[in-house]
Amino acid sequence: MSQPIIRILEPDGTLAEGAELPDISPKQQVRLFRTMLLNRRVDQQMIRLQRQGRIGFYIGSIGEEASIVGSAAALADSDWIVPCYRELGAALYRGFPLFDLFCQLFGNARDPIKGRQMPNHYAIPELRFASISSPVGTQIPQAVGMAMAAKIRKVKEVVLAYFGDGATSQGDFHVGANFAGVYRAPVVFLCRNNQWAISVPFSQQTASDGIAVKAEAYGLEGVRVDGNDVFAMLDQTRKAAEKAREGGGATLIEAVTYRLEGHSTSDDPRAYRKEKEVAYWKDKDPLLRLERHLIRAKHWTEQDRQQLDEEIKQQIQTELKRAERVGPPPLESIFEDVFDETPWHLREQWEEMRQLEEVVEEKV
Amino acid sequence: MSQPIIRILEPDGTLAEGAELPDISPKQQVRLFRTMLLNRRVDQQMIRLQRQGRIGFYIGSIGEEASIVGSAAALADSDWIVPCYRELGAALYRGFPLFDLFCQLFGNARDPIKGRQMPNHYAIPELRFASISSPVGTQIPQAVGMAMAAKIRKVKEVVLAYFGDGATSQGDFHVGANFAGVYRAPVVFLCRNNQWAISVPFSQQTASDGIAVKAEAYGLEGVRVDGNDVFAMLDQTRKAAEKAREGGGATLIEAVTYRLEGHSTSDDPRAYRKEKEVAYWKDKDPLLRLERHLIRAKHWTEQDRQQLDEEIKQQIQTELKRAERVGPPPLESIFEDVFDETPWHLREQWEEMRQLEEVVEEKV
Amino acid sequence: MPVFNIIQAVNDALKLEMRRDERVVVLGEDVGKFGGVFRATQGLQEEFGAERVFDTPLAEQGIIGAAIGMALNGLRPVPEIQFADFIYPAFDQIVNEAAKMRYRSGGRVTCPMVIRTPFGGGIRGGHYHSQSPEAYFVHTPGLKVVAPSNPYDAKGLLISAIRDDNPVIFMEPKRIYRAAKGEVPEGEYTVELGKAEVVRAGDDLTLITYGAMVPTALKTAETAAEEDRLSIEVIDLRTLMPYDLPTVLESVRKTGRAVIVHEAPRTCGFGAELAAVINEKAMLHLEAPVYRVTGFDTPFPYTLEEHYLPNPRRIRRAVQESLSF
Amino acid sequence: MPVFNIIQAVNDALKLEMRRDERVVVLGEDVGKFGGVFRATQGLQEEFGAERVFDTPLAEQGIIGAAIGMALNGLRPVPEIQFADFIYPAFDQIVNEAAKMRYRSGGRVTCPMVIRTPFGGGIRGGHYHSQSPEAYFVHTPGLKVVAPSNPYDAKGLLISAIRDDNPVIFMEPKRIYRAAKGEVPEGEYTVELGKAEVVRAGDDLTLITYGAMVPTALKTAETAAEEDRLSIEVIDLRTLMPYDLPTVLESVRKTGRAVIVHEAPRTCGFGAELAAVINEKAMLHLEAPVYRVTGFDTPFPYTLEEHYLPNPRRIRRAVQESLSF
Ligand SMILES: Cc1ncc(C[n+]2csc(CCOP(=O)(O)OP(=O)(O)O)c2C)c(N)n1
Ligand SMILES: Cc1ncc(C[n+]2csc(CCOP(=O)(O)OP(=O)(O)O)c2C)c(N)n1
Ligand SMILES: [Mg+2]
Ligand SMILES: [Mg+2]
Repeated sequence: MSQPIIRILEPDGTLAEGAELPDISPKQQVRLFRTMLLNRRVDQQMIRLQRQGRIGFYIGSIGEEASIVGSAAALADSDWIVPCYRELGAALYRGFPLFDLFCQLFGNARDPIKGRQMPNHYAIPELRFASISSPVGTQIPQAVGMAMAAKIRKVKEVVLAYFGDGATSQGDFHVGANFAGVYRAPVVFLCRNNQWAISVPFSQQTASDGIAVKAEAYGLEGVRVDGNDVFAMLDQTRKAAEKAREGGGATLIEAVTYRLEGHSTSDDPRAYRKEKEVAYWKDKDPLLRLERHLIRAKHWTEQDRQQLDEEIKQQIQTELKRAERVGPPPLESIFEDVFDETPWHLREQWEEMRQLEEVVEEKV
Repeated sequence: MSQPIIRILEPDGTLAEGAELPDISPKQQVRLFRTMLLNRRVDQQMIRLQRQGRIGFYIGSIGEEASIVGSAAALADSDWIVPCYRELGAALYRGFPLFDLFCQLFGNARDPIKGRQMPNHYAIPELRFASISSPVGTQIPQAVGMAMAAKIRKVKEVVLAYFGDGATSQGDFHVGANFAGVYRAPVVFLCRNNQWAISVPFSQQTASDGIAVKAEAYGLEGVRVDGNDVFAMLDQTRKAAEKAREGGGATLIEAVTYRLEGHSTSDDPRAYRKEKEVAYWKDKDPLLRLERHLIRAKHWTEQDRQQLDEEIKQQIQTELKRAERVGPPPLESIFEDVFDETPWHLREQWEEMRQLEEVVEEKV
Repeated sequence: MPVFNIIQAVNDALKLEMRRDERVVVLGEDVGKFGGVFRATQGLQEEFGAERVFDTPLAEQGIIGAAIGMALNGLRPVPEIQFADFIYPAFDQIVNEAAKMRYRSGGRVTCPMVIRTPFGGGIRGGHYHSQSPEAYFVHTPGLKVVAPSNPYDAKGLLISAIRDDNPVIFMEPKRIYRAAKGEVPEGEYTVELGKAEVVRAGDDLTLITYGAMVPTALKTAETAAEEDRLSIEVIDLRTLMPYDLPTVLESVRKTGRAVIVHEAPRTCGFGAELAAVINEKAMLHLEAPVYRVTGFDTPFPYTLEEHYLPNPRRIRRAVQESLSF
Repeated sequence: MPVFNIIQAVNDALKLEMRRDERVVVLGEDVGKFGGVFRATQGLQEEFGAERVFDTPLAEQGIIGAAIGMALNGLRPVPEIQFADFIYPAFDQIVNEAAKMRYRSGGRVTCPMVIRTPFGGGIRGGHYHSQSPEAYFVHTPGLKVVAPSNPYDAKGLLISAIRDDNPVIFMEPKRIYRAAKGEVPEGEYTVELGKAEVVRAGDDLTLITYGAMVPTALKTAETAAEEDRLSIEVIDLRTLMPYDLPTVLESVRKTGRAVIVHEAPRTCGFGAELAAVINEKAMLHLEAPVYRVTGFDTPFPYTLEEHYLPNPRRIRRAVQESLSF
């Protein structure tokens, strides 16, 4: 039967009864909020950009920021983040430069991944943030393997693997969780149960009573957390990460949250879900909840907020301008990085293209 | 935490305390024993044959007969059996002719599957016994699909899917069980937990406390049964099948049993497990247990047993002789059944071979 | 006659076959209430109910595994894989199970099903929304592989595929899902599997292609005719397994020159088989080597996809090479 | 020099590399205490411990998924897939993840790993213990594909593969695992990836093959020499991606005739690519079409496997056709 949902902050920002704040400084609390707001504003702005045809696609996390930023904040910098495609907040928390992000969204010459993948599929190894893939669930056994490697190499790294409720239906979730149990790998599974997999509601995704109950099938601990409560997410992820670090094995955290917008800019959720349901969750907005707490706790004021809004707006504008000016990657880049060295057949194919290049150039 | 193991007969053949026999006539009880003994004798004889080089390979079920025959006996003839590769007992219970079996083992011209697959990979659609595949676990989602089809077609068929403990690690187990939960498919999952997957012990296969506990991850019922107790297997499978038939959905039955011999004739288990462990399980031999009960209940005598041994010996000898006389399938059969009709490229390839045929023939 | 695009043609074929044969069921991610991310199954659940048209959990290996089981127990499932790029979790079920079911059972068990999946690039889909995996399936004995290039064929071929008793991979050219419009007869009709179509007659050279590259090849042939008075024959294969060798050979024997065009990477792509067979069977008619204009042997790029995909310019260059050989 | 068979050579290579580089780990079904169903990993767990040599749960997609993760976090995993026929559950992890990791990350993330797997027929393994899936991987950009035919190459190529910074599919010819014996130097040495070997020189025709078909091709060449005074050159490709085109072209330009031999089904097999490329690049040197002697386009049969597999008789016939063209 289903597990209770762990909560620290109520939607109105007051402490849940019997709950206490995790050990976190006011400064840290504000950092969480700043990251969540930045995440929200970037998402909103990029969705506009896509509508204007300035980027081809965008996938955001509006409504799920607390589950992402709160969990990422629980890690040490030496720990790994293995994202799905909706965890921009985790990257921003680690300091992912907006310029790099925007260049990736444009797929331009300054895109760190050379314009190879769709928007939102960046890779930030320098921040221990893994390469993002589209196929749902593939990162899960990979994250477990990374954790197994940490254990074999006797370094105390923890791996935090993000995925959605739909991903738990994949074979990759199953084998990943099973390997984690067998090898007691230092991994934390963070399932953002945002209730939908594009148009498929959670009730059609599985007959289990939530996600956390699936942990027992692998000899893992499972916990259910209010995913719109950044403190509860921080606290539970910390506990899971420390347990993993100390050799206690993996935990499956179910963050109960909601995807307030469409699946991506390609989606129109009105085709499959009710406004009432969306409105119900809008009231639980994780940013409102945290801000109410900060104001009540006197860590934050209306003024601070206005300042921050302005700051973020400027920052986005500036970086966007810079990024939008950059041209496309060079044609030759098509043939790089297939292997460490470019074999004869790819050199030959590049030659073929080079001969057409000048003609081609104008088409860019 | 692990579930209790359901048992009706104690190893000594007495009733387990508080337990009562399922509704089954003495005649039926004897039929179970006859099938199990036939299964045992065929296995023993075929293993000898393989050692003599008369067949290329064999995989048997010595020690697991009760889990297989008991569960198969719980079905109606209109129900489907979807085997892994170790369920000869289920086929024999349904009347699979030894001659067909032996022809399949020889892969000869009378082999119903035309010598296409390794020994033990028969298909008996006329007995609603599915085609056997080697890849572990693939039959599980297929069995669920068959059950979904029965539901869609509104026929009251139940599907019994067999697999081993190792198979539960596959993605196919996960997706099959999850689909079964979501669609309330009339399927019974029968996992023969025989403690080993070739050389890998169950403790290395998963960190869960047994197999039955995995059911909750899919919203299914899970039960743990003494797999060497044919009555407990019959009883629990009946309950699961009737529940499925009435729309109650799927059940995951864990049959706790043991593989007494090598994985197959290619395997030498002494390389990875202790004689002590094997001896411990030999004492729990499912045939001994049932026979002790039958004798105590006066349904069976020493004499009956001698007669049956003789009968089976004769039957095996006769059918084996007949089967061993049959020659190989015709060369042309290589090109049949790839599609319903043979396309140009296969007709062309057959032509190529036909021209060499006479030369080739002698090599057969 | 109504003018349909390929989505509408596919949708129409599904509707007609579901009306005609109650064994036909449709399953996949988002195919139910939502009608599919490309809307190809729109309206089906309303008409046929959630028992015959339903969403699945997010698991391709489950979709195909379950579909195989349905085929084994009296239905004719038409599972959708949302993008061909996501078919690989089901690869084992497709190549080891569906493809081999008939053979391994001595012809006693069959597996009639049609796996619909959109393939190919040109929609800014990057690595994972652009792939053309047809060669994997053509190389797998026991599968038929179909790839229409226009609404008329899409409807007729899909109806044939659903009525076919073998597992069929039905690859839909998503780049031209809506762009390719044409008159489509109302009601049932079939286009025979295994038959190519000469979509443009010519004498100087044969362009052989399929799917979304057919319009590209035709455009190339037209400009080549205008600009250089070249007479290029264009063959739309339509079915890749079994493919229509007689039509290919007849054309190549006539023109003496062939260029093969496909989006998939070159090495071991379907073009390799065509080139090998043409050389085996028509060598003495060839006045130049058979050239291939294909996607490069790299993963599918995002920003530069239009340079990755074969375009008229690249095809023209290959045509020139062939002619000036 | 010690005489090893291929199993021993593989085992020796794994031992040496594990001693030399502690990042090398071995995982797979039954590879630990048992030492692998073909004994290729025998003794490794004793020497290197269960942390570096371990059994996995029965899940190929887990084995490869986890191995990729290990490669991403500082190790050099050498996972074993017990039979190539069972690699498909891991197909998505291999083709969508391992193969694309470097490219999709702009070269910032690499995935060095070697997937060892026995392939090919001839051991009475039927459908599921006989397959030759190399073409699937050769068609997938980002993977190297290696297939040795003798103990010396097996050891040298495996050491090179383990030191290579790309994902490598290392296909071991199980039919000759024990039958192929030869002198193998003690200690480390490498055989460069991407280089073929002319294992028999000749002037009349070139036989191109790899893996377990190399001895078959050699036998054919020998009898053809004895019986018909034919001088046949035999090329062992050793690496299929990237393959050694210069060596192939040099030979074919010399002999003017080529026959390709492999066990995998013909259509879209690796032989198709070779035939296509030879025709593209050496057409004017060809005195006959490039012929292919391959497995048939059917699933792999059990009883009749010796008729399914290319044998000297079938190869001779193709040689005759080429010579009498
Ligand atoms: C293997 C695979 N199948 C299908 C898709 C198409 N697809 C992209 S996201 C998505 C839904 C994912 O839902 P969930 O796992 O709940 O994550 P969420 O998007 O809700 O965060 C689907 C079906 C895919 N990317 N990969
Ligand atoms: C996909 C796949 N991987 C590996 C194998 C090789 N193999 C055959 S049986 C087996 C062990 C199966 O163990 P289990 O599922 O417990 O069934 P049991 O044999 O014990 O009845 C393995 C690894 C296979 N047949 N298929
Ligand atoms: Mg979701
Ligand atoms: Mg077992």
